[in-house]
Formats: sequence, structure tokens, C-alpha cells
Amino acid sequence: MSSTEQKTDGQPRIGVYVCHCGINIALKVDITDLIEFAKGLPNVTVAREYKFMCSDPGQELIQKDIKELGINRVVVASCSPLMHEPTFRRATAKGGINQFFFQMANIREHVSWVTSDRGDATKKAKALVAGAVRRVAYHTPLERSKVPVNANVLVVGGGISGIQAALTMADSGKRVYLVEREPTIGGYMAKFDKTFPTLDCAACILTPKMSSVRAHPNITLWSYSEVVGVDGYVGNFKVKVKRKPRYIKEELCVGCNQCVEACIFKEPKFADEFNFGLSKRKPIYMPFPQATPSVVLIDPDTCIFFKTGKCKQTCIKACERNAVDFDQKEKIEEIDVGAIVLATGFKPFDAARIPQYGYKKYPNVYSSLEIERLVNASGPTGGEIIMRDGKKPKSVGIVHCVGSRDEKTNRYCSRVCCMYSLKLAHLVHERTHAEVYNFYIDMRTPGKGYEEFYDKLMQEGVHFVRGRVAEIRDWPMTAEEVGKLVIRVEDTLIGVVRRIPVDMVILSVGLEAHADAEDVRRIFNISCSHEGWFLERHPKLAPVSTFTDGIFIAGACQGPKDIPDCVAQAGAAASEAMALIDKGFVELEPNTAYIQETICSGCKTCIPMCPYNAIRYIEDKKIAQINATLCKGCGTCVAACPSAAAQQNLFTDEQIFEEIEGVLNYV
Amino acid sequence: MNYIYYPGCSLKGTGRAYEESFLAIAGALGLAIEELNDWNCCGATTYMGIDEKKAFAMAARNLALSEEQAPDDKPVNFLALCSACYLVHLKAQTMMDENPNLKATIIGALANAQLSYQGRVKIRHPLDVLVNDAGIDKIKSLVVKPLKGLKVACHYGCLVVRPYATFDDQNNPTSMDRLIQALGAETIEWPLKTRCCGGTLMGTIPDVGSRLNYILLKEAKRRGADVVATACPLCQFNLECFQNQISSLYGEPIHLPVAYFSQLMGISYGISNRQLGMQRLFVPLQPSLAV
Amino acid sequence: MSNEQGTKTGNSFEPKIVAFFCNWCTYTAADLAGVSRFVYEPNVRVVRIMCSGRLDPQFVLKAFREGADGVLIGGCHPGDCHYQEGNYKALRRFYLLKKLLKQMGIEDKRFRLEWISASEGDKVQKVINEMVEQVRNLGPLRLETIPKPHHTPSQQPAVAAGK
Amino acid sequence: MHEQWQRQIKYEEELDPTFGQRTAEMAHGEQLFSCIQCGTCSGTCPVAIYMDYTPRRVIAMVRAGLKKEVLNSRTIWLCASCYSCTVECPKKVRITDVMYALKRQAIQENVHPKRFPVSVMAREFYKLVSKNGRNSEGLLIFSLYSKTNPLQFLKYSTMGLRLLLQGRMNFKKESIQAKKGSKGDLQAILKALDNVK
Repeated sequence: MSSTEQKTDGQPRIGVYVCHCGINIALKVDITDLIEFAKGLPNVTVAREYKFMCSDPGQELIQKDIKELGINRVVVASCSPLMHEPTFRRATAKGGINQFFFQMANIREHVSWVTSDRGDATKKAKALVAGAVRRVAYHTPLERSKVPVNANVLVVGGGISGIQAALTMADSGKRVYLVEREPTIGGYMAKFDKTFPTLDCAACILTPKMSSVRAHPNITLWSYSEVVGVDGYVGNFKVKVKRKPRYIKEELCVGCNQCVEACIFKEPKFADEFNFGLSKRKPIYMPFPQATPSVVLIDPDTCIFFKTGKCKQTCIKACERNAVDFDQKEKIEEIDVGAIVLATGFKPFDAARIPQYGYKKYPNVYSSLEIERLVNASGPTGGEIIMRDGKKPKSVGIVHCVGSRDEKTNRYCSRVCCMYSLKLAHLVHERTHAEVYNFYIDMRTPGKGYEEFYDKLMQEGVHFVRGRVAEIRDWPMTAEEVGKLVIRVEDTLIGVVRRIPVDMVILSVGLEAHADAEDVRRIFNISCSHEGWFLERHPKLAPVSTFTDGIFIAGACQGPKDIPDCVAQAGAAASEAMALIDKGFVELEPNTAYIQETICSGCKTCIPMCPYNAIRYIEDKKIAQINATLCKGCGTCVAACPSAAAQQNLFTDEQIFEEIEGVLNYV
Repeated sequence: MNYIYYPGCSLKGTGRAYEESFLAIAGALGLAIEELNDWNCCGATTYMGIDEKKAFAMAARNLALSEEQAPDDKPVNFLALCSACYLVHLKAQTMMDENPNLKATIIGALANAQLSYQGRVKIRHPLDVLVNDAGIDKIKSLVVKPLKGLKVACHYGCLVVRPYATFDDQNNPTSMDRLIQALGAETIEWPLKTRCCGGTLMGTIPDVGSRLNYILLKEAKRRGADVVATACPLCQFNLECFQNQISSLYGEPIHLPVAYFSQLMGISYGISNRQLGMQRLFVPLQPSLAV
Repeated sequence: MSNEQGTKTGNSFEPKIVAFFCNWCTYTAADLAGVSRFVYEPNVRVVRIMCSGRLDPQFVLKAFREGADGVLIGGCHPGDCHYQEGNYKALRRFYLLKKLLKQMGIEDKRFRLEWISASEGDKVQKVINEMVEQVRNLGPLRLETIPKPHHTPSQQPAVAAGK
Repeated sequence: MHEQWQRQIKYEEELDPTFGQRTAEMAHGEQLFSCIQCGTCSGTCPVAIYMDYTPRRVIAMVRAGLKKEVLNSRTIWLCASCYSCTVECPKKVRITDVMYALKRQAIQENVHPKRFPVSVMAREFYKLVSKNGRNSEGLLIFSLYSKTNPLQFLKYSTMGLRLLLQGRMNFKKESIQAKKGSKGDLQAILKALDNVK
């Protein structure tokens, strides 16, 4: 650094670097004008432009100037700091000065992309650059503090995404807590018979994974449990998990089902959740034969004992291992983890919300998930497609886009429906030889082997009608329509309206975010899109990260996805989490608050302000003191301090004052 | 509550029985109703197809007049019996609210006739008023001759719930069903209850109009209806008066009484046939009532 | 101060508004507005703070002093604060400050607080357009008449060669 | 050129690129441009089966600028404005209002099908109501049939007679009382709207 020291006289020597970002910025901001303006700002030694500042040549410009011109403060005017601040801080450090002698002016997201008039944009860009220049002069050298990372991970959600992420990390030796809300893991995939486009059986590829989760020494599986609280920060999260009572001692139950046999309800008579009510269960039940953990549970809403207090409790007697426990209470477990992977999945659209399709009105109108169970060999009908009226369908209509691409329900395309509709069309056609009609708006089959699968279906003689079904009714116009469900639709490729009578209708429902996505989001302190999907940090460059460091997302909770994409994303989330853990420590942003002892009057105003109890009062000195490791850098105490004794690194009063003057005083 | 009653042209002509019967039952229910002074035609669904601004202005004139007639600053209940009149006024009002420039233009035009429109009008449909203001219990309490065993297909038609569903479910309205059931009659499951009768098409392109009404009548019969109840003079006219032509056109005898819901109410209230304009029906209702 | 200088419309008044946006919600939302190309009025200059709880009343007064015609504060929705409840603290200060500003003769509409979450890019557009329009109608804020205290900068930080 | 050899190809110069935008504005909705051609409108439309172009096709043609074909089509006149399409459209296109906007353009440009009862009736009704402030069903039917197909008189004579006897129809001219220049003068209101853009 000798060179640097020679050239500096204690005065800031600021270098301003304006990025064109291709034409993203250059199109709206007059770069030359901006450069000339910057050169005129106080303490600016050099101002340069470059097509892509984030590229290597761009970064080298900065490093070169630091070395050769003794630049000791750097301002880059380009995209959002949330995008490239780390990049340019690194460049600054490479140049040989402290990385925090850097400030960014966001002239892309906040200027060129949101301003129509070029003059206006240039003017605004000048203001932001002036703010950054004025501010950076008051930056001070800072060091990042390192805190160790807890090596354990929490995975929330036991569908295919959660399972994949958990296994990946457990195999690499991490201790994984897998928390699932339902009594069993497996999610929706466990309900499917076949998977598109390869038609391999879902169970054959999923159940082995489920049992290895159960058996894995590094995985602690908590089913029928929910995360109720998350504290701490990246590397050191404290998590509260609520374990709902299943009234069975999990460690004792071996899933022999003798209690179920013994239940005083001789016949199952309650709607079975796993089969969407297409079959019945008893108050004490195993969710489904391959349930994991293989442990029964009691449903207090239907169990006689819980409802009346009077029951022979035959289940207790039936269990040789005394696993049944009516006194079981919900309990809260507390765990420490370094990273969290959210894989909470989706909820299927409720077809009853589109009344003209007659779901829940006409018994032979089914939702696609009900059909998944009907065609499933281990389903309520053993894979036979028998309708609620006991008949086999001779003609079946499959309606696409139910609850998708519709301003009145969901605007977005659910992405998986076209393909699973084709799959169901194949399975139904294969099992029943019925005439199968697909009603679609646009056939969307992007994916390996997907278009080929579509072609295969056309070859199989399945009918395709391009048109969104207008209504499904039971009033006939012709003899053949009597007793049928009549689908009214425009065949848009012909341009005529058709009425197609069928025995059975399958509504291909879209995917929606969980009803409680908002609550879950808050627990983990991340963001949601309007539709309730969890928001990724960057749609392209950080698809499984969130705005909260250390919390990653995988699978359909981020947006509609098919199984291959879920598994891929789960792998990505797992490796992101492991990259964080294997590093062993996290470097914290040094934007912590501190007290200037000489100024502090000891008024204690700041102490109750701190949400993290990082401030304590030192009796003998009669002043307050901030514990930097506890401080998260919100600056609330700083704003509250009446004597300006409290300050925040990177956000000191004078840095912000300078920025305010900067953005206002030059244009 | 007071209602400014807007009859509209049909209710003085083809739909006279609707006015007669409604005023009769309204009287029985003690609804305070006064006719709008010097009302003009709402323009129906047709006028908009020639000149939209003028169409809205015609409706606005009626709205302005109704404010004149109910001077205090309370909301005005503008009661339009005919579904088309109901919608046209509602649409004009909604469009003006959605579009300030349009509103300004219309108000400006009204000024030329020394009229002003403040916007305190609430446009009401008779079914809304009966079910929500009078109330099912009140309606029930006046029944002296329950319509036991009478199977009714309640036909709402288009404009009661489309495009605006202000007081009932858009896909499956039930106000008329609840009302008819209160009279002791039985309402059939009627999935075509909001299907279009073709409106003026019956007059302009009979073949098209006939098919639409044939579908409705045929299905109503198939479902065992003794009578179709309507809340719109045009539905009633189309469904009732052309049954001979439809029968011959489709070679299928169709003979199904089509009455206003208010006539059915009147009957169950023991009001005389003449007061209810029963003599104006093409297809007499009496036989069906004998059941 | 160049309040009077107009931009697109000849010499019509174009207000300057300083916005203090919290890093986690509103600043991110403003980025999203950019990514979604939601065009809005160019009159707002955003100053990023980590949390709306950092908003020192001085910042607001300073901004007005330096010629801002309006000040906008953006934070996370109640319950969403990245630091648990900084936004509530901001809210309290906001109300207090509003009173004071009234006494200084600064109109209500020149000082606004909005909760805008990371996914509400459209709200950034809406709020800014609204506020700019309102402040435009109010006209320039003229505090120039009162002499302006300049904060005395501390010792220029020695340029340490910290890495 | 011989009828059945009408070429179907469309050259850009034959299209009106402003037609879509203009129609959208007249129909209070840019949603027109969001149409995904799903056909829900045609499927719900009770009269689509009689149209020369289904509503969906009309939307596409409007967007593409096939003004001549659209304004001459029977479709726009067959629309009974039952609003089924409007409430069912997944993209919230106000199709009924689009049809109205097209009818108005057809009238303005005077290209609607000649002697076609619907447009004739529309104009007769418009004249009658604009003049008197009220409709007179009898007179309307009379002028409609005489201007389109007088045979209708015979076809519906018995029915007409019954209506007359039952007091459901008459041929006297209905009208409002408000005098010219007095409060509520309808002509004054309508006149004010002539050539308002």
C-alpha cells in the first residue's frame, strides 16, 4: 500500500464508476453528462464509465485507480446494492483498501428501469451519485466479525422436496431435523400412482426414500409437528417445534394395527383424509399402509372416548406394548440449527370455487387428486376406476386449467396440470378403454420427454379439444345426452361450439400456496409473493435463497413445480445450506451500533429500544454499552439516543446527513 | 322505507300484469311506493348499441328525477321491476362512478334540462326489496292459500345477476326460490335459471329466439315444472306468447304457464285474479293450481 | 435550492422528495418495482436505512431544511419487521414528528409513512405517484428564509489502510 | 371476381391497425388485449351457434384489424347482451361492451347488414325513444315488420290480436310530458351530447 499512502494527504480521493449495464442504464441515463457531473463533486479524483462494471475488466478499473491514483473511496453507480454490493466491496479490498470505503448508487432499479424521460432519469441519477459521493467521504474502515455456525439443519416439510433435502444433507454427515405437519411424510407424491412422463410408479421411487429417512442415523423425524417459533440469525437459529399429541407413544408403536382392529367401531365410518374421503377410516388409524413413521394416531374429533369420556378403550387392551396414551399432551421441543430449508409445498385448488363445473354437485365430477387415488393400485378401489355411482365410465372429460390462468381465481399457470392431465388421460384410457377428451387452452409440455409423451397420447387415440370448458351441466338436448354430464365448449381450432356428453369429468386443479403461508412466512421472517409463494432472493441467481440469510426454500412452496424440478431444487437448497455450514463461520455485516462513552449521559433511553437485549447499563461508569455480538444493526437505539452518543457503523448520523445533502443540493 | 317506482315501457304494455300484480302484493306488504314522475324509457339493451353516452344520459335523467322527487338527502330507493330497466340504470350509474369524465359529461348534459344528479340513488330490484327489506317471514305471514304441490321453475333470466350481482349469487341466485317456497310451493332444481330468453331476438329473428325459449320450456317440462315464474316482462313475453309457434316449429306440443312471481304471491295472498292481471295470460294458470 | 426548475413541463414546479426506505421490505420492493419496470415519477431520492426504526427525527428535519418538498418513510408491515418491532418505533416517532412539523407550518401531505413489503413493487409506484402529485399541488416548501444550521463534520477520518 | 373463388389470404394493407385500440377504448377496456383465445365466451354464449364468427373469433379479428369483416358480421347484431361471456371470461374482457362498441361503429360507418331486422329494429327504437322519450311497443313492431318482412304481420296476426284484446298492446304513441325548454326536457339533454367526443 506504500503507493496509496504517499498519494493520500488525509483527504478523501474518491473514484466514481458509472456502469452502462449494457443498455439497461445507458438507454435512459446520459452517461457522459453524469460523468462530467461527478467530476465536479467534492473530493472526486476520477470518474469513469464502463459497459459492465461487475465484469473483471470493470473491477480492475477500480483496483488500478486505487493503486495508481491513490483512490481511497469508491462509488459505483450501477444496480442495486442488494445485487452487487459484495462484488464491488471485494474489488475495493483487492485494490488494497478497506472494503467499507465503498458506496453504491442504485441507478438501475431505482432510476433507469422506472423512469420514462431521459432527462428526468439523468437528473435523478446525478442526485443519487452526489449522495453516495458525499456519504462515502465519511466512511471508516471496518472489520467483519466472524461467528461460528451451528452444524445442524432444520428441514420443514416432508414431501419429496423435504425428503430429498434431508437425505442429501444427512448423507453428508449433517444432523437433520425433519419436521412434518401431517402424521406421515411423503406429501402429495405418496398419493400418486404413476409419474409423468416415464410412468414409473411413484411408490417404487418414493417409499425407499421414506424408509431411509426413518432409518437414517443423522435424521430426527418429527411428524405431526409444526414449527411455532424461530429466533436468532444465520448460523445460529433457535427453533421451537410443537409436537401435536397423537395419543400414541411413538417410540413404542410398531404399527401392527391391532389397536385399529380392536377399536369399538367395527367398521370404518369416517372420511379418510389420505384418500380425500373416497374411503373410510376409524378414529384410531394408520394414514396409509406405507406411512412413515409407521405409527397409528387417534383423531380426538371422532374418538368416542374423547367425545363422551365413555368408551371401553379396547385399543388400550389390544396393544401389547402399551403404546396407547390418552393423556398425551402437546409438547414443545427447542433445537439449535445453523440453517433452515423450507419445503412446505402447496395446496390443491378447490374446484368448488368454479360452480359452473359442478364439483360437489354432480357426484361423477372429480378433482384430479381424487383420480390419482382412484387409479392407484393401493387406493380405495385397488386401482379400478369406479365412479361414485358404482359404474365404470365409458367416456371421460378432463378439464385443464381449473383454478389457473383465471383472473377470478389464480392468474398464473400452474405448470404441472397439462402433464398430469396427459398422464391421467393415459391411465384412465388404459384401464377403462373409455373415450377420453382433454379440454385445454394451451398445451404446455416443456421438459425432457414431455412433448414426446403428448405425442404418445395422441397416438393412443385420446381426443384433444382446444377450448376452455364453459360449463358442465346435466340437461340434455339430444337422446344420447340423457343421463350424462354435458360439457359445453368452443372447439376453438374449428370455431364451433360443441356439446360433449360424458360419464365422468376430471377437473385438473391448479396449485395454490397454503392458506397459512402468511403465518409461516412470518415465523421464518421471509417474504411472500402476492399469491403467497415464498419469495426467492433473486429469480435467476439466487432461486433457493431468501432475504433472510441461512433460510432456503425448495419445491412447490416457492411456486408450482413438478417432481423433477422439486428434487433438483431440494438438492440446490441442501448444498447451499451445507456450503454455509461447512464454511464453519459467518461473517456478519459490521453495521452494529456502538456507544461513544464520552458523550453518553447514561439516560438509559436506548436500553428498552433494543429487541435483542444487546445494551446493558454499566453501573460504575454510569453509561450504556452495546454487545456487538448480540447487536443485529437495526439502529433503533441510535435513532432514540437524545445525545447522539449511540451511533451505527455504516449508518452514522453524519454519513446519512451527508447523503441527504448530497441527493438534494446538486440538481 | 319509501320506494320511487320506475315502471318502464313494457310494464304499461306487454308486461301490464307484472305492474298490476306487484303493486297489489306491495300494497298487501305495506311497502310505500310512488311512481316516478315523467320517467322516460331506459333505452333497454338496444339504445346502447347506437349511442352509449345518450343511453347513459337517458338513464341518468330518471335517476336525477328520482332525486328531485325525494328531496331530503337520504338515499333514494329506485325500484325498477323490469330486469332490463334495472340493469340499464345500474350500469349507467356504475359506469359514471368508474369514469369521472363520463360522469361530468352526463351531468353537464342534464344541466341543459335544469336537472342535477348527486348520486344518492340506490337502484333496487323487486326480489331484493321483497327478500331483504320485507323479509321472508313477512312474506310468509300473509299467505292465506298456500300453493301446496305446485312445482315452480324460478327463472331469473340474465340481467338480475349479470354483469352485476348486487344482492344474490351470480351463478346460482336463490332469492326467488326462497320467496316462492315461502308461498308453500315447491321449486324445482333449475340449472337454466339465469339462461337468456333471447330478449328482443324473438321479435327480430324468430328462429333464434324460438330455439332459446324452446330449450328453456322443454327442460322446465322435463323437470316436472307446472309453471315458470319470471321477474322480467321480456322473459315472460318470450316464454309465454310464442308457445304455439315453438310447438309447431319443433313439432312438440308445449303448453306451460309462465307467470310473474308477483302473480303467484298474489294468488297465495288471496288477491283477486283481476287485480293480478291473470286474465292477461295466454296460458291460463288456474288448471295447474288445481293440483 | 432549485425547487423552481422544472423538468419535462417547462418551468412547472417539480418537487423533490427524500425517501427513507428500510433495507428488508421497502427498499427491496423499490428494487422489485424496477425489475418489473413499473415506471413512476422521478422526483423521489431513496436513502437506504437498515430499519425504519433507524429513522432519526433529525433526518426528516434535515431533509426539509436542505430543500426537500416532501419526506416519505417506508417500512415493513406491522408484524413483519426484520428486527421484530423497529417499524412500531418508527410509527411512534412519525406521529410525534407530524405534530412538530405542523407547528413549523409544514403541511400534512409533505410527510408520509407507508408499510410496503418486499413483494409490493406496485405499491411503491402507487404511493410515490400519489405523493408526488399531492406535493406538486402544494407547491414548493420555502424554508430558505430561515438561516440554515450546517452540522459540523467531525475530524475527517484518517485514511487508514485497513483491509 | 367469381364468388366462390374469393381469396382468403389477408394482406396487411387490407387491415386497420387502429381498429383494436379504438374498439378497446370504446368498450372501456384494455383487457381486450389480454384475451387468450380460450373460447369461454363462445361456450357460454346462448346464440353463438347462430353467429358467422364466434365471439372469440371476433375478439381475435378486432385485435388483428379485420374491421370490414367484423363490422359486416351478423355476430355483433346477434349478441342479446345477456353478459354471460363478460362474467365468465377468465381475463375479464368486457365482451358484451365490445359487441356494443362494434355495433356503434357499424352504425356510424353505415355498414351494418341491410334489411337485417336487428339493426333495423335498433335504429327504429332509437328514433322512437329519442323523439318521444318512451317506447311504444305496438308502433315499434309495426315499423320493424314493415321495414323488414311484412309477412311477419300475417304470421303474428292472431297473437297480435290477442295481445290487443288482453290490453297488452296498443298503437297509441307513448311519450313524456316535459315540454321543450322546460325542466327535464329530454331533447335538450340528448342534443348536448351530439358530437361529444
